[in-house]
Amino acid sequence: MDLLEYQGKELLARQGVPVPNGHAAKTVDEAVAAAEQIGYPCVVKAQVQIGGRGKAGGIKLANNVEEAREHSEAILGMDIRGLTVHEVWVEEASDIASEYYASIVFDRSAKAPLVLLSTKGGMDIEAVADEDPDAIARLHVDPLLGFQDFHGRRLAFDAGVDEDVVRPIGQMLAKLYGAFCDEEAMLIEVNPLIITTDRQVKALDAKVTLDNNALFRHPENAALSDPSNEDPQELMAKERDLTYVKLDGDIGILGNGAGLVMSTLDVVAQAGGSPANFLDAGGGSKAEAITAAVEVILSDPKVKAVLFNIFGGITRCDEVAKGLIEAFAQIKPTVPFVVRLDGTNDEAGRKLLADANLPNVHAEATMLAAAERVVELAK
Amino acid sequence: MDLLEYQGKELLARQGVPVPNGHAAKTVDEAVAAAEQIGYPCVVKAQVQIGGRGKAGGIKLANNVEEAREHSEAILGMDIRGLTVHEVWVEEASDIASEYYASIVFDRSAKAPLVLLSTKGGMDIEAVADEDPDAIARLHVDPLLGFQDFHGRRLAFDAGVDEDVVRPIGQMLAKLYGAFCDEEAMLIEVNPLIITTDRQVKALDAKVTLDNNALFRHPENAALSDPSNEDPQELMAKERDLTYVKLDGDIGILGNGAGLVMSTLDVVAQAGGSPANFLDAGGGSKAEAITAAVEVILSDPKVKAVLFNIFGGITRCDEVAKGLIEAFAQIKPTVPFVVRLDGTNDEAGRKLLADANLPNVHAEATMLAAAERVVELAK
Amino acid sequence: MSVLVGTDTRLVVSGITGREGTFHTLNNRDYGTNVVAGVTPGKGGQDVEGIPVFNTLHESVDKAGANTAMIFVPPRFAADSILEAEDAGIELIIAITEGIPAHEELRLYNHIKSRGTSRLIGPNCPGILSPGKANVGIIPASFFSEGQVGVVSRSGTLTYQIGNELAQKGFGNSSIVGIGGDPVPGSGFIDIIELFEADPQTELIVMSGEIGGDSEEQAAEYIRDHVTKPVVGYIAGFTAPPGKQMGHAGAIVSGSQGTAVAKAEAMEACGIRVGRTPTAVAEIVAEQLGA
Amino acid sequence: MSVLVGTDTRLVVSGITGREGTFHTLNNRDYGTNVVAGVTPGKGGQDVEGIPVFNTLHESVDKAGANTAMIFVPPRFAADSILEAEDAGIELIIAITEGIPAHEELRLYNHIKSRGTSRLIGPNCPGILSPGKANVGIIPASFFSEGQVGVVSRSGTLTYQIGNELAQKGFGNSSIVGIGGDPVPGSGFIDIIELFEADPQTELIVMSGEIGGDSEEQAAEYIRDHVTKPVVGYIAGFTAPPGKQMGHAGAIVSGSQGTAVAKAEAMEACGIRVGRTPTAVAEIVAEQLGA
Repeated sequence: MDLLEYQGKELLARQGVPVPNGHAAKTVDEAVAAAEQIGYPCVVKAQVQIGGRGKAGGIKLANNVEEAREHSEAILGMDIRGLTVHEVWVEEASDIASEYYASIVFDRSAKAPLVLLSTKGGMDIEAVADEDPDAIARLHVDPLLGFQDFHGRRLAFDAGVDEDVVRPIGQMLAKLYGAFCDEEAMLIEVNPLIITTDRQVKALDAKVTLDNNALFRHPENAALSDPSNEDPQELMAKERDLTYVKLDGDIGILGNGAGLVMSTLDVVAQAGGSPANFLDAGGGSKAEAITAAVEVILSDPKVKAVLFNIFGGITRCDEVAKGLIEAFAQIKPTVPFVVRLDGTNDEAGRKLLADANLPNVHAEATMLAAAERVVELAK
Repeated sequence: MDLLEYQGKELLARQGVPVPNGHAAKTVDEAVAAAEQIGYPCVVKAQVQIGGRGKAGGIKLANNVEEAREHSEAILGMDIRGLTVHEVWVEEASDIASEYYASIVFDRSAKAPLVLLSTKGGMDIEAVADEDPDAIARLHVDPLLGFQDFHGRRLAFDAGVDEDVVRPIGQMLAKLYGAFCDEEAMLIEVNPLIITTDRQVKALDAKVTLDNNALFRHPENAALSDPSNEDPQELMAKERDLTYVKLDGDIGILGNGAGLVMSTLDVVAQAGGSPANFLDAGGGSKAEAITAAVEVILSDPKVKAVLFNIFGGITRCDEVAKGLIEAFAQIKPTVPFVVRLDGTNDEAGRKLLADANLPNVHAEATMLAAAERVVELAK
Repeated sequence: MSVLVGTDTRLVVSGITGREGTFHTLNNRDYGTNVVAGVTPGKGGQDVEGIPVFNTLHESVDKAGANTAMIFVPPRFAADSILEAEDAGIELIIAITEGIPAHEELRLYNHIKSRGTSRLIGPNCPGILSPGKANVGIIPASFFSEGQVGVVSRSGTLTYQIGNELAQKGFGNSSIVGIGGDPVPGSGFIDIIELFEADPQTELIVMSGEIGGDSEEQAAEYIRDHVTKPVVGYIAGFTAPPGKQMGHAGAIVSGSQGTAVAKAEAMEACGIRVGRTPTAVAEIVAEQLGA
Repeated sequence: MSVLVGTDTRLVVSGITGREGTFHTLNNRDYGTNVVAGVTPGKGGQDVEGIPVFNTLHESVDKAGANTAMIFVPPRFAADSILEAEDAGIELIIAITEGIPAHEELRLYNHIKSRGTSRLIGPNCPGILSPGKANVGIIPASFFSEGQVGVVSRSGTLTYQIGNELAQKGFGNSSIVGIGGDPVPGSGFIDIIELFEADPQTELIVMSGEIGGDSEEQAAEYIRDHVTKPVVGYIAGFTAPPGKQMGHAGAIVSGSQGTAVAKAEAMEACGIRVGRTPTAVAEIVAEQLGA
């Protein structure tokens, strides 16, 4: 789960990371009230989960109440690279002496958190990595040992931070690491990490990605979703506990298991078709989940045909068949379905489908044949 | 550092361990006020760092204000195995269904915390260990991994606790382990750990030993000393940052390094003498520390002669000589001193002493000769 | 021969009394797996259709001689159960549970590795099937027969698909190992390929990967340098758009690295033939084994 | 030959710019120890009488080739410095610092052991002297000469006393190793005795223990089973009253175990002769070596 900037900052502040004071606002009046409370100059920042907000005009400095209102009116509701701004974050302006970069990444390859620090902050870090890789200090932390003072010193000296902030930067990194572990994040990125003119170290931005599997332990984080920016189909799928990703094509796809669904997408694409979605009904799906999945797939008006590709293990094919029959009873789809059932209880499932004699449902014996058939039907 | 029962309970309570409500009191009036606030029945418990308080009459149940006053009067000021009771702890009486035993020990041999659990609580655990060793479940915890739920389950099942408290006992052990680590304890012992008639798990007693080396990180614990129960010489040494242990003999001993001092005690004893104390002036002692050490040693009126046994490494013999000369100037001792100086700057030290020509100070070249000489002089 | 599970397997199932735990335990036993114990705290002394239930995994080792554990408990208890199995000295731990938090997996991986006494497969994996010998997990065994192809895969159902395509060409399997698609699997491709290389029954290895991470690229280099047996690859996710999460937490495409195209190219650069569909994989296997 | 420190030693001193750090570093260098670097964060680029100072231990390895670290920083920073040395790949870490909290020592010991790449001596130890070759620590080297007796001891000054008694009988030392008297020393008697057993220069081993713990008893059994060279023992603390702490946190007598009498008897039961005074130790050594 990706957090908005202000949600990330609030999470970091809870962990003792210094951040500028600020308030979130959903309306112009709220934003102006926030600015009045914070004082001037203050900054009005669009809250959307995408980079390049500054260039798009989504971050503005307000020197008085008129400017606060003007900027809030301009930013709230604006479109930034396809996303509508529904919230702004109004924060005190900072006197910046230096802009650094710091992040902690869950490094799957090394099986350890990776801490990055650079004095080239405030810009695109991927560009820095390309042009001047030595400008980024990197260190893996043994997850059983945790972040030690020497990690902080080593990163600070390697990155070449100003001598007077070696220790404060180390303490900042220790707190970011603490937040990374305590909040079970997959990524914490602070760009820029600023040194103020009075030599304070603060997080001026925050990009935080949390582990969805750990949200049950963090109810305050679980409550932070940002439904306004999600696709309506994806939102509908999430409410039904389905793993659904919307794509651009016209063939709806349902399978069980992420690998098989990805493979199905590939085979459909190779057969000349264009998948409308990725939908993993998951392990051990019951009939109700299948019915809900059909509902989500068909809510996309572009879908011209649907492919069911099931290889049952923990999933039982008879449950899949029951779910499909129920979906037909409830939704009465008008597009053709191609169904391939193999694995646990496959014969029972096939018999249920055959007996139900659903309109415009075509059984196929193999994945390849099913993919070719659905591409044919979607034309 | 050993804590009194109530100090231990307050420490455990801070870590989330359930303990009965109570108040500490230093006077009868305070104790009665505490009892009135807690209600009846309540228990008045002598606070001394020694076992066998119950048998000695140091723990009494009070059913009303008269009994509270009577018991407080009896217990405050009483002598329990040589220690005077200066404080009582008044706590609510508990309805006890079962008495268990739990402890966490810093196991130097295994280099890991050792957790013990037994259903035979409320009695001398060493007797249980002798008579029925299987009645005590034992488990080492990997200090890098920490206490896991499975440790708690395994101890609870192995010890054979009542089935309905397997989970609460596991949670209690997890909290005791947390306290052990967070407070940097060397020992936490809860005997008895009680199950109340309404099936709550509580610590009815607490024996806590803290690591002196870690007290700098725990100012609230460092403030918990119990000077009333300490020997006046030991207190004086502590104020001067010296490691001093009072013994029963008449030969004062000062050395540098615990091992050498212990060895000196042994050699003096083998020569027929009886050491009055152990005093380790420590590594790198300066003259002032030596002067203070002489002061502490001579404050014990039993001392008839003093042995200085110094083998300088980090300690410099000239500093030791200077300290001794200064001590003679300040204190003008009347007992004989035997001085053996070897190691770093020994020649300079010996020369300083020779030049000072202190009265009744005898130089010896070896540890053995010095020991024999001091025994001779103390006769 | 086979790898990891076989006739020597003495299985204990953690979470045996749960609905899914019981169903798959009995499935595994019906297949011939030697299921010696189950564990559910508080249900010690009961049995599940004759399989004794203990309170702790340590008891299952002491009293029933378990040497392999299958973890079938809900995600918030699974890490503890895996640590318990490791502490009890169980050599092979197969964690089926899906949804264990990534930071717990990190701790599990590093702890088990630093101790060096147990091997963890999964979590979030379908288990291991050695056809004709033992099945530990949820792989539908009836689709597979004994044979010379070893399969290692990050995905569960995709493995069945590939196995099924191989079966249609007449090939059976030495073992089928699902390593799971989570961010930090207990064992990776290389760990399993090393076992297949040493296994006399295995003549060819099929390795099925997917987008995300770089374990396929690392395995490709390992194969080039250390494996003498033919290896055939498969990668799922050519159609996945960058940056979209496709169900497996591991399957996040980050920048240029980790795409299906990059992985397939890396494998081919190391001399591994990569089939673009499960059907194509089976065809390459048939070619290689000259069937 | 000698053990642990010698002519191959390339020493870095953590805390070189402190008063004691500078004093003993220069003492060690004067003795002939190859001191290649010092570390004090924030003083990188300076030097101490020609010894270059770096900001991190990693730099001292990369730029000066340090292979041995002496830790001379105050107790609240020492554990971090030891971990840094371990992380930097330094093989031998000698921690002089006294007063490190016991729980930190527990973590240090277990972390270093689980990684298996470094050896820690101390904390709270006088260091290691290999007469004629190198001195790392605070042992007053002028009292010792090269010879055939290896000494391992929990106590600092007591070690000098024993070495001095040996010198008076005409014996020199291969190496003198102070393992320190703290609750959790990084290396124990057994670790060092194993090295002396393998060291050709060492003909006899003197092991000096004290009350508390059971490391002398464990070492005695190890010696009985694995050591061919003669070993002479010493135990300090016969006069210590039970339950009193005698300066070393480790020297707490707990119950019947850990007393000087029990230790001496355990050693004698394993065939080790125990001297009751440092002088007696030297006499037994003279007897054993037939001098």
